[in-house]
Amino acid sequence: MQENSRLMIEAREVSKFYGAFQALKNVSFSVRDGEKVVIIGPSGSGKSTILRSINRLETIDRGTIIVDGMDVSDPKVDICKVREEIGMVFQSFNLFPHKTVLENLTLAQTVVRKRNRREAEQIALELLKKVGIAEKAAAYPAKLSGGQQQRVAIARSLAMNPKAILFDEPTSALDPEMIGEVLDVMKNLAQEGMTMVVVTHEMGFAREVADRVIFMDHGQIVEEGTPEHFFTSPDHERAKLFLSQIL
Amino acid sequence: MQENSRLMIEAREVSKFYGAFQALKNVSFSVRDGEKVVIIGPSGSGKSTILRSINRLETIDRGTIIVDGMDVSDPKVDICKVREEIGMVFQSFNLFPHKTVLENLTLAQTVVRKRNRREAEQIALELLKKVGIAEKAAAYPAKLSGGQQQRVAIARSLAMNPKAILFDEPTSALDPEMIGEVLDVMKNLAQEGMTMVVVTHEMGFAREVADRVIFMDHGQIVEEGTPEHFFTSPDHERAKLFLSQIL
Amino acid sequence: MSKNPTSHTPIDVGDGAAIPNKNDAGLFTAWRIAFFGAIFVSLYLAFGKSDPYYEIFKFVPDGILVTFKVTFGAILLATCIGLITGLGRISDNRFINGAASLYVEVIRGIPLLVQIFYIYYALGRFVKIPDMLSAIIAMAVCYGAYMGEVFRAGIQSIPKGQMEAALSLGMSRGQAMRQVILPQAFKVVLPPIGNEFIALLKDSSLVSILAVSDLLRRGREYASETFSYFETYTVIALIYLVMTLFFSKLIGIMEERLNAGK
Amino acid sequence: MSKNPTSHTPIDVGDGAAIPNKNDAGLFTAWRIAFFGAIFVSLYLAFGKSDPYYEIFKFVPDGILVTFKVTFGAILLATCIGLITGLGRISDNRFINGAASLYVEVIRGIPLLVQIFYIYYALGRFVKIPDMLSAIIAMAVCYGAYMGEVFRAGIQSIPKGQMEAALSLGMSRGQAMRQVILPQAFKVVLPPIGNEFIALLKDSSLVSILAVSDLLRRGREYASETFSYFETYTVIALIYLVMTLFFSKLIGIMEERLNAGK
Amino acid sequence: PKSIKVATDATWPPMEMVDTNKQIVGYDIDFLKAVAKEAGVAVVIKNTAWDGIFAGLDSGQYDAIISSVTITKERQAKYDFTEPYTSIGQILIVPKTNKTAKVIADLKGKKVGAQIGTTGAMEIKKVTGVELKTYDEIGLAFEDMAAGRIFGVVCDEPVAAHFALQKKEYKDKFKIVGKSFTKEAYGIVVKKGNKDLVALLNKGIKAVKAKKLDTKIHTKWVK
Ligand SMILES: Nc1ncnc2c1ncn2[C@@H]1O[C@H](COP(=O)(O)OP(=O)(O)OP(=O)(O)O)[C@@H](O)[C@H]1O
Ligand SMILES: Nc1ncnc2c1ncn2[C@@H]1O[C@H](COP(=O)(O)OP(=O)(O)OP(=O)(O)O)[C@@H](O)[C@H]1O
Ligand SMILES: [Mg+2]
Ligand SMILES: [Mg+2]
Repeated sequence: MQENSRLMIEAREVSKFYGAFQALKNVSFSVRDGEKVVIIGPSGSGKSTILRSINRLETIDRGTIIVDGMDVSDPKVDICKVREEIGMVFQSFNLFPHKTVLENLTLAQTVVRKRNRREAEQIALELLKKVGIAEKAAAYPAKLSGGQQQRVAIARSLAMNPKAILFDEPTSALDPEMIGEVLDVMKNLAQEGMTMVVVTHEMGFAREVADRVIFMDHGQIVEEGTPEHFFTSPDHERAKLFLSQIL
Repeated sequence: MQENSRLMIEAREVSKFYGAFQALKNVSFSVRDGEKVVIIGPSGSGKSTILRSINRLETIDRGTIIVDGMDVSDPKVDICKVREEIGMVFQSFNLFPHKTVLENLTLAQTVVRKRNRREAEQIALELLKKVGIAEKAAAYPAKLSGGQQQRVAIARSLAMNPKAILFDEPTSALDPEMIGEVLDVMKNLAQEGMTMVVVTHEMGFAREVADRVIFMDHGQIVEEGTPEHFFTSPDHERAKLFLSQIL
Repeated sequence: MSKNPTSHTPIDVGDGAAIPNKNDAGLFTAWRIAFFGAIFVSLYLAFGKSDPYYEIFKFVPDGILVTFKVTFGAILLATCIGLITGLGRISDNRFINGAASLYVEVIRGIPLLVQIFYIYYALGRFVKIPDMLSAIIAMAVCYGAYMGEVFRAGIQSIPKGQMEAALSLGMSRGQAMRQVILPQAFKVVLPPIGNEFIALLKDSSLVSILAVSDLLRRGREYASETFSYFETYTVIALIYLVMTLFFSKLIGIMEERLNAGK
Repeated sequence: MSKNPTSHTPIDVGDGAAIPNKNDAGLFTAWRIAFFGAIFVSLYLAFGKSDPYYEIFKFVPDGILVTFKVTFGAILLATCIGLITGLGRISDNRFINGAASLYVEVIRGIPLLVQIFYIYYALGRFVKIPDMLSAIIAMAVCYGAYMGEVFRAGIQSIPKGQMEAALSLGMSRGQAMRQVILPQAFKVVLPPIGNEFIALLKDSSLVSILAVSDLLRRGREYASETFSYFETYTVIALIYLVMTLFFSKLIGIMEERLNAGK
Repeated sequence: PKSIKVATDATWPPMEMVDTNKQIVGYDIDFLKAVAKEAGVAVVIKNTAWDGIFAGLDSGQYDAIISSVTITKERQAKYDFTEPYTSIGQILIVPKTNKTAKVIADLKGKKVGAQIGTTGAMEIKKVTGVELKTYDEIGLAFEDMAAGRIFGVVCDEPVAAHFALQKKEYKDKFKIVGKSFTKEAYGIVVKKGNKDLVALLNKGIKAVKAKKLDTKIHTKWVK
C-alpha cells in the first residue's frame, strides 16, 4: 500500500561537511507516508547526521530535503512548522528535568500548538496511558527509570500529533531489561500506521517492523532493501561484514 | 628454614575503627624474615587496612604492631625509621610525575638515606636494569605504560634496601597484557629471599610464591595456612565460597 | 578577588567560595568563631567600652541601610544586564556576540574604583539622575560583565540535548530559551550569583568615594570629625564582617533547601 | 569579583577567568579589539587631541611605576602568606588549622578598601615602615587569604597516593611536602595565581586612598588641579585596560608554554 | 630636629596642589618652606589623602600637617596647633541658575557638598534641613554640582575663588554668593604634646610674619 502513498520525506543528493570531513556523501532516499524505515550502519557512518538533517538540527551543505512538501534546506522556510510535524526521539531521552512528566507533555502543546491547558492535559494523560505510565504524570523525570523516561519522550512527541517520528537509537542508553518496554511502544506505533524513521542496533525490531532497511557506511547509503533481503542475502561485502559482527 | 628465622612483622590483637565501623577486628599474625605472605579476601575485608597499618599509613586503635623490633603503634617511635626499612608498592603506582624515572629512584636515597647523588644514581640504574627498564631512566612516568610504571615503583622501593616490601594489589590497575611482567619481577624478588607481604587477586602467583596464605573477611583473619592446603581444602565455608567465585 | 579559571586549567583550583562549604570543617568552625566573635566584640565595644564606640554604633546605621540599598539595587540590575550579556555571549550573531564580549573584556580590565568613578560622573554629564541611582547603575554596569560570564557558563552547562528536544517539538529558539534552558540555568547560576552578591556587598564600599553615604562613608565622616580612626574603622570592619558572614550563611542555607527540594 | 564555588555546586559555574581562554573565540577577538583599541585611542588622544591629554600622559607614568611596585611586591608577599595559610588550612593541628581558617574567613568578610585602610594605619601605630611598604603589606595581608585558598585547593588536588608514596619511602611529612607535593601543586596553582595577579593589579588602585602615589592617585592629583576629571579618568582607565590586558595575555602565553613543556 | 616630615593633601588649590611638574606647590607650601628656613630645619613634604591625614599623624608617619587646617576646638582637643598663620572664611558657591540663595539656609531641603572633615562640612551640618554630602576631594563636589546632583558647595574662600574663577566651564556655571561667613584661622598641626616642635614652628612663623614674607606669598597665590 505504501507504494502509492505520498512522499513524506525526500532527501536528494545530500552532503554535509564538518570542516574538511565529509559526514554525508550525496545521500538520497525517501520515506512514504506510513512507511517504517530502519537505518543501520557502523558507528560514525552518518546515521544520526542524516536523521538530524531531516528536521534541520544539522544544516546540510549540498542537496535538498523535502519534508511534507516543505523544503527544509531552504533558509526561508519556517523550520518550526516542519518540526511541529516531525517528532524526534533521542538516545538520551532529553526530557525537561525541571518539569513534571505531565508538563513535559503539555509544554509544546500550549506554547506551539496553542492548545489550552485543559485540552493539553487531557491529550497528555491519554498518551501517558497509552505508553503505560499514567501513574507517573506528576513525577519529575529524575524519579523515572530509563525505560519510563524514553516512553515519556515518545508520548511527548506524539502529543504534537506529528506526521512522522524520527528515532535516534532510542534504546541504546537503556539497561537491557528496559529495552523491551520501549520497543513494544514503538511496535504499537508502527501498527497504528505512524511514519517512522528509526536508527537502531536492534535487529529484531528491524526485521519485525521495518518496511525497508537502509544500510549506511562512511557517509553513504551502501544498500537499501526489504529486511528479508537485507538480513538474509545482502548484496554488499560491507553489509555482510557488519551483519556478521552484530548478529 | 623460615620457621627459625626471626620475626620481621608481628601484629597482635589489632583493631581499627572508621567512626563506628570496625575495619579490623583483633587481627593477629606475624611474618618471619624471608617469608612471603599473601593476603586474600573479598573487597572491603580489610586487606589494605592491615597492610597500611604495618607502616602506619593508617593508625590503629587497639593492639600492637612490631616491625623489625620497633613498635609501630607507639607514637614515640620514629615512624620514618620504620618506613625506611619497609617498602610499599601501591595499586596506583604513585610515581612522582614531576620527576624522571631516575629521579624517582634517587630522591628518597638522597633525602632519607643521605647518599650522594653519584652513588644514588648508580644504585638506581642497577635496579632499573634489574626490573628491565634501564632505557627509560630519563623518561617521565607519564610516558611509561602501566606495567613499566609499576616496575619503576618496585625499583624505587628496592633502592632503599628495605628489609621487607608490602604490595597492595600491585597488578589490579594494569591491563591484562602487563600483569605478567610485574609478577615476574615480584617472583624474582621472592627468589632472592625478600620478605614480602602481598595483597593480590592473582591466585596463580599466590600458589607459586606464597609460603603462607592469609584469608580475611569482614575485618578478621578467617583462615591461614599453606597455599596447597588453602587452595585445595580450605577449612572455612567463607573461604570456600570466595575461592569458588574467584577461580 | 579573582576570577576562577573555568576552562583553561586541567584542574579547577580557585580561591574558594565566599559561601563556606558545609563539608569544610575548618572553615565552618571558623565561620562560627568569626560570626559570633564579631557580634560579641561589637556588643562588648558598644556597651562595655561605651566611649566612643557607642557613639559610632549610633552614628552609622543609616549607612548600613544605604549599603543595602546599593547592594540589592545593583545586584538586581546587574542580574538583568548579566542575563542579556550572557545571552549575547552565546549568540550566533557576530555583532551581538562581539559587543557582549567586548563589554565583558573591557569592564574586567579596569579597576572597579576607576569605573565606578567614571560611570558615575560620565552619567552626570548626560542625564540628571539622583546620586544613589547613579551609584547603583555604576556598580551594576561593572558587575553586569561578571554576571554575564556567570550566565554564559550557566546556560552552557545545560546539555545540548535540551535545546534540541525543545526545537524538535517545534519551539522557536526564543521559546526554548525561555521555557526550557533558562529555568534550568537559573538553578545552576544561583550559587555563583550568591557569591557575586557577597562580593558586591563588600565592593559597595567603593561607592563611598562617590559621596554616597554608605556604611563606609558614614564611618569616614564620623572619624574625620572626631579623629577616632581606629575605633571607627574597627566598628566598620566588624559590621561588614557580620553582614557578609550572615548573608553567606543565609545563601548557603537557601542553596541547601533548593537542592533538597529537588 | 567573586569567589568561585569550588565544591558545593554540582556544576562549576564561575564568572570566568581574567585570562581569556584560547578556545573562547568571542573573548579572544574581544581581547584584540580591546587591547589594540585602547592603545589606538590612547595614541590618538595623546597626539591627535593633545590638550590636555598629552599633559596627562606626561603626568602619570611614575604612577604606573608605583602601581607595578605595589602589585609585584604584594603578589610576592601574598604568595608567601598564601603558601603558609594554605599549609595551615590543611594542617592536622587544630590550633594552626583554626587560626588559618579564621584568617581566611575574617579577611574575606571585610571589604578590601576597609582593610587596606585599617592595616595601613594600624601598622603605623606599631612599627615605622615606609608608606609604600605599608601599602604592600596591607594588600598582601588581604590577598594572602585568597591565595591561601588557592594553595589549599592546589595541594588538595594532588592525589593522596603521592604523599603516601613519599612517606612510605621514609620521608618526613615536611620532606614529602617540599619534595613531592609542593612542586606538583605549584604547577596547578600557577593559573589561579595569574588570575590573582591581574585582580591585584586592578585592586592596587585602592592604595590611592593611602599616601601612595600610584597611577590612580597621580590621576586624581592632576585632575584636582586642572579640574579635567573626565579627560584624566579616561586616560587612567585606558592605561589600566592596556596593562591588565597585556598581562593577562602574557600570563596566558606563559601557561601555554608551561603546559606544552610537559 | 634637623628635618621634619610634613603632610599635605595636595588637592586644595591654590593652598596646596600638585603642579604639572609633579611638584607640590601652593600657599601653604611656600609658607611652610619660609617657616622652615627661618626656624633652621629642613622639611620633607608628603602628599597624603585628606581622609586619613590625621590618622597618619597619630601613627607617626609624619611630624606635622600643613593642609589648610582650620584651628577648631575639637581639633585642639586632640592635636596641638601652632599660632594661626593666616585667616580665611567659608563661602558658599551655587549654580548661576539659582538667583535667590544667599546663605546655606536658603538651600533647605537640598543637598550641599563639602570636602569630608572640613570646616565647610561642619558649617553645612549646623544648618538643619540641609543635607550634607561629603567628598574626598573638593573638585568632586564641583563635578557633582555640575551634574546637578547637589545645589551648593561650601569651602574655603581662596579655594572657591580658584575654582569658580579659573576653570572656564565652572565660571559659566557657578557663582560665589555673599561674603565668607566664618572667621577661621589656619594652623600647622602636630601630635599632642610635641611642645618642642610647636615652639620651633612658632619661632619660624613669627620670623616670617616679621619679615612680611606672608603677604608676599599671599599675593602670589590668592587672587
Ligand atoms: N559536531 C561535529 N563535528 C565534527 N564531526 C562530527 C560532528 N558530529 C558528527 N561528526 C562526525 O560525523 C560522522 C558521522 O557522525 P554520526 O553521529 O552521524 O554517526 P552515527 O552513524 O550516528 O554514529 P553512532 O552510531 O556512533 O551514533 C562521524 O565521523 C562523526 O565523528
Ligand atoms: N578512610 C575510610 N573511611 C571509612 N571507611 C573506610 C576507610 N577506608 C576503608 N574503609 C572501610 O574499611 C573496610 C576495609 O577497607 P579496605 O580498604 O581495607 O578493604 P580491602 O580488603 O582492601 O578491599 P579492596 O579489595 O576493595 O581493596 C571497608 O569496608 C571500607 O569501606
Ligand atoms: Mg548516532
Ligand atoms: Mg584494598
